[in-house]
Amino acid sequence: MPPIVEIAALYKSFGETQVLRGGDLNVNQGEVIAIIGKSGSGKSTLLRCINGLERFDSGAILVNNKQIDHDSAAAMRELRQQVGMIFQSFNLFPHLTVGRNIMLAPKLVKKRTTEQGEEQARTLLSRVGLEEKYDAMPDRLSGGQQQRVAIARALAMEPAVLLCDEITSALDPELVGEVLRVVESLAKDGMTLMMVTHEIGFARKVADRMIFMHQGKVHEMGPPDELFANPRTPELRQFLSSLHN
Amino acid sequence: MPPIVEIAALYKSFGETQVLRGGDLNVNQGEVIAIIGKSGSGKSTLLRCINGLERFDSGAILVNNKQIDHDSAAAMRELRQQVGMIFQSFNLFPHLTVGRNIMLAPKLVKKRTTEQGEEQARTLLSRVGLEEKYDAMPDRLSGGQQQRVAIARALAMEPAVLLCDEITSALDPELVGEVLRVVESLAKDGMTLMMVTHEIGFARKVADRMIFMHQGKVHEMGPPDELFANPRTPELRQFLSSLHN
Amino acid sequence: ASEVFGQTALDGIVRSKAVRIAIPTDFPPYGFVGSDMQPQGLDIDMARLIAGKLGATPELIPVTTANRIPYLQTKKADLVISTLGKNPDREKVIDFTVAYSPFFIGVFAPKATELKGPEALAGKSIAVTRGSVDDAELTKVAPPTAEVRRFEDNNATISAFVAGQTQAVATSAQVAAAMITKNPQLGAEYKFLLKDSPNFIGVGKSEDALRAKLNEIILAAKADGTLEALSRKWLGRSTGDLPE
Amino acid sequence: MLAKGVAWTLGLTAISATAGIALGVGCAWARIHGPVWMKAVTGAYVELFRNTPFIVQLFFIFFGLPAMGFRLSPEAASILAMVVNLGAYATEIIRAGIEATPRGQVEAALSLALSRMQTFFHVVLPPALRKVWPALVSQIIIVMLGSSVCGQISTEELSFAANLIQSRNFRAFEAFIVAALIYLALSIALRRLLNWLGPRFLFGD
Amino acid sequence: MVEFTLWDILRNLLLAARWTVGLSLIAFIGGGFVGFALLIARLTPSRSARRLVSLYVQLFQGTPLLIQLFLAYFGLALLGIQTSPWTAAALALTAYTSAFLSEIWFGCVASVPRGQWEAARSLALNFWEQLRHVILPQALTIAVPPTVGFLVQVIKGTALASVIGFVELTKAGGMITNATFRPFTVYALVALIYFALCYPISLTARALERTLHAAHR
Ligand SMILES: Nc1ncnc2c1ncn2[C@@H]1O[C@H](COP(=O)(O)OP(=O)(O)OP(=O)(O)O)[C@@H](O)[C@H]1O
Ligand SMILES: Nc1ncnc2c1ncn2[C@@H]1O[C@H](COP(=O)(O)OP(=O)(O)OP(=O)(O)O)[C@@H](O)[C@H]1O
Ligand SMILES: [Mg+2]
Ligand SMILES: [Mg+2]
Repeated sequence: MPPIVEIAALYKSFGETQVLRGGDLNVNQGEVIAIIGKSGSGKSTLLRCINGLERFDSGAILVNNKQIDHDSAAAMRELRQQVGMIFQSFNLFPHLTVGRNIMLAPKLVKKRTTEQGEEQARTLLSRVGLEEKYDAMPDRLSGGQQQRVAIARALAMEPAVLLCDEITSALDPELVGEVLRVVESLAKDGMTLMMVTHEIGFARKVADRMIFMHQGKVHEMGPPDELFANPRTPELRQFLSSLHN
Repeated sequence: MPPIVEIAALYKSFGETQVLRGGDLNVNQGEVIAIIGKSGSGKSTLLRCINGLERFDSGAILVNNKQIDHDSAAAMRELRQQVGMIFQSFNLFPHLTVGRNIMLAPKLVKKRTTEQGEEQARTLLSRVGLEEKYDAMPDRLSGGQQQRVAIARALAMEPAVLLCDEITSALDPELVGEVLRVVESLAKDGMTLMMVTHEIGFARKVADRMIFMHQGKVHEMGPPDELFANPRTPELRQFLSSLHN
Repeated sequence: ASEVFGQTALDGIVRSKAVRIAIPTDFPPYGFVGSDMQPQGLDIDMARLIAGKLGATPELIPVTTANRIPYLQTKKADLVISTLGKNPDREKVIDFTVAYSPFFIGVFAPKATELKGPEALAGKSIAVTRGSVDDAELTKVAPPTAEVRRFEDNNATISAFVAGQTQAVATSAQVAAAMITKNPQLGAEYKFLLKDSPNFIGVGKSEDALRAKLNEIILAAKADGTLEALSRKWLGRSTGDLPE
Repeated sequence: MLAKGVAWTLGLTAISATAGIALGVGCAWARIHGPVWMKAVTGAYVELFRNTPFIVQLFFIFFGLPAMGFRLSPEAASILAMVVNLGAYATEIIRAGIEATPRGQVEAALSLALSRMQTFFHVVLPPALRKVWPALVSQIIIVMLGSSVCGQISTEELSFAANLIQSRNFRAFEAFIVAALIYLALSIALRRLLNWLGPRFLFGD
Repeated sequence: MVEFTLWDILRNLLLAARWTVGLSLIAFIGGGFVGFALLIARLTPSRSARRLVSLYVQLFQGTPLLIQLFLAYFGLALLGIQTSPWTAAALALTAYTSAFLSEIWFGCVASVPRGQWEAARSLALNFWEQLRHVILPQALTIAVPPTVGFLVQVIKGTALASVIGFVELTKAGGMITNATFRPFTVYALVALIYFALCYPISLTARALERTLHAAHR
């Protein structure tokens, strides 16, 4: 089976600042990838390029063997059905109930009927442990609950890959666990995941492969335990040691 | 020499809540007093009463043998020239440079000339280790630097007593030290200080006398080491034990 | 800006059986509103008369002194019956019929104010309506030190004088008469004549067919005494000698 | 003639901006710190002038007030109308700025022995003005454009000039287009100027 | 000559106030539609559309409504386009209102957090779906108070329609003044009627703003 995401020689700058400088990366179906790295190393930018929120200057990204093409709205729409994204700040739609947050995109994009949508939404909510919140408004939920709804909402589009950008960073420490448990269960179920995270312990436990980004490139990569036990570059060594403080 | 601050039977309530319930306290010239106590025990309110930011319901406060009189604007101004205050949130004036923050009050209240004011401002800034920031705007400074400017600003009025209300609580841990060092040097130079603080180690080192407030009263009082070694009331004992966690 | 009219105004009137006539509402007794806000006055009667003779329904458009000519120029009105005096400037941009009613422009001021002639206006303030013949005449004779105050419409001019904002006012004798009766406390009186400037009906430039038709109607009305009757009814005096 | 009109328009605007902001500052102070009666009076003033058209205010001042024995030249009436009109808006804008000032600023100033007045003028007002300056500039420009109405009572500002020209040579379109372009240029230039002036002379101490 | 009782004055002013209300409604509705179109044009990715809109807004916010009215009335006619006072007033007021409304609304849309756009985009919604289902519903709640508040400016703006011969409240005031010579009474009444129209709207806008603020806390 070919890789589901292929990234080659990706370059991207914001004005003067070079943010991505030629990263290469292949992600296989069902793989769980954790991305770590210093602040500003380009982790978020990489994820945002993969689902087309950010244009890149040169290089290529292929998802399911299809090149990203910013000039075709239809192709972008197709891409985003393949690639779901979950944000640090949840970004639930505040004017819609939890149920309607989940149903909106399937209804508009996949032309689901209301009944199909409702049934799916309830199933997904129970999967993230929030079946009773179907009719709640987002602002009535705790951060952890909101993030779980956001996960359910992304899953409703049945993406092939799910991108998670520090999805527990905005949560109070006591709420982090409930979100991570959901992510772990997704990983177990075979979902392809790419997650930027500071929860190193969690990443080590769940990830098949860990990627250390440094100055806009994949600097080191490998099974988590190997990376931790045996960092090859001084940059990773320094990064890991800073974590222990 | 009579005490510089005398407080007798001070009562104060906000609506229904009794905040001060009859505290007594005398402070001598050159004394350094640390005030500790649980949140809500009335520490801030006590300090705010002493420089007239808060009215009290009954009792008396004498500063330099003069009773506080809220009805005379002139008397209040006189009082505040005696009693300086430094706040948790710095409260620098954002539209004025550091130098002008310091010079403003002496110029307006003490009718200093601009030259006198400038000279004094530079002297005070070098005392708090910030001589090169004379022309900087406050928002360009770190929290620790801002707080040191606030101290210099209060000193410019040459107060007899300086009140400090948790002046390091809003600072990142690595910046606390630089502010405490300035306070310590003030104490060494013989400034009369009343400080509410959570930095127990510092208080123990610098204070001549420590005051434990509980439910709006001075509950226990004495040399810091004695108070720590030998708390007489169960309330203080409990408070001290909670600190060790 | 001169226009090329695709058709003559008269054709339009005949076809639509309606005629748009610009009339004053700020100029008693020529045109003013009653307590029902309906316009009345000499010019309004004249407008009705003309419309009747043209076999068309009159559509009365209230205009101000300053904007009556733009109305004609921009074809927002077929004709202007609005205390319009003739002068060379205006003749460059519109055409005139023969005169239909008399109009005297004078300067008025309180009795206490010495005002023998135009020279006496030096250093005094005087209200006038911008763009009127009054304005043109006053501007011609007023000494440079006179403070000429030009207002948007006759309402404003009269109000300003009545309110005491100016020491004198230049306006028509009839307007002044109405003003003086209404405001005896002013003690205003006629001071001197600026111009005997009878009123004409204005039509668009080169609307010769319409102008000829109107002239015919006016001359007939003059001959059968209708104009005289109108003048007596509204102005309380004879038309005198109207130029043709 | 247009040049004279521009001069008048700018003069009216300059005077009314200065006096209007001063009035706004005074009324904003009264609405926040004044005694109850002062709050009521300034409140009524602000509401009355913000809820009636400028042209009506102008006519009332010029035509109506003389009946009360209070007589003003057209220019004085124009200025008065513009000042009180801008003053009403400025009051609300400045008040919002003052209320956004953190309490800690006032307490810091008081504890440095500044009087209430000194605290207001040296500590509260400058940052408040800075915060609301863009809103004030927009309002000043609205008032400048509104001054076009003053021509109706014979103040010889820009649109009066345009009107006079068109009633002499009957070239309405050209006169108004030229006037519109001048107003546009004025409002762009004025915004630039005020954005430059404000930080330099108003908010520093 | 004609005698006006106080009641006559008031009655005629109130009758004329109908036109003020009518003009305001036209301006508000017309301005609302055009303003909305401008808003959409300004939100689309097309740069030239955005530039055009900002030019339009600057033009109509940078010139006096008075001059806009003159131009719509006399100016357009000289170009061969006939406009009645109604159309001219409706045209000028609509242009003026739409410029301000699109500006107000753009501010409201801009205050919807970027994350909302991005979340909608990453759910594969297209531009119009993002706008229709995610952004506009949120912007709408924010937009209600300032929009209602702006209605007051529109009502006051209609006073200027008097200069193109439109007999609304202000013009009627002028005409009655001339017939009665009682400017103080007449203009005081005119002002009062405007106040009676505008003040309740101001109050409503403020109340709406407070509830919105409370809801956001
Ligand atoms: N929209 C933008 N405009 C300009 N610069 C940007 C933008 N977004 C990101 N950057 C810059 O790009 C660099 C990389 O940003 P990115 O968000 O990808 O880093 P990151 O690895 O996700 O960091 P963090 O751990 O802080 O989230 C940073 O220097 C950042 O300042
Ligand atoms: N302005 C106020 N209005 C009403 N209640 C107040 C006000 N200021 C303080 N209080 C109440 O008075 C009590 C004592 O407050 P104070 O700030 O003096 O406590 P504190 O000892 O300084 O506590 P902390 O350590 O949290 O600063 C608290 O219950 C507080 O809620
Ligand atoms: Mg990031
Ligand atoms: Mg406290």
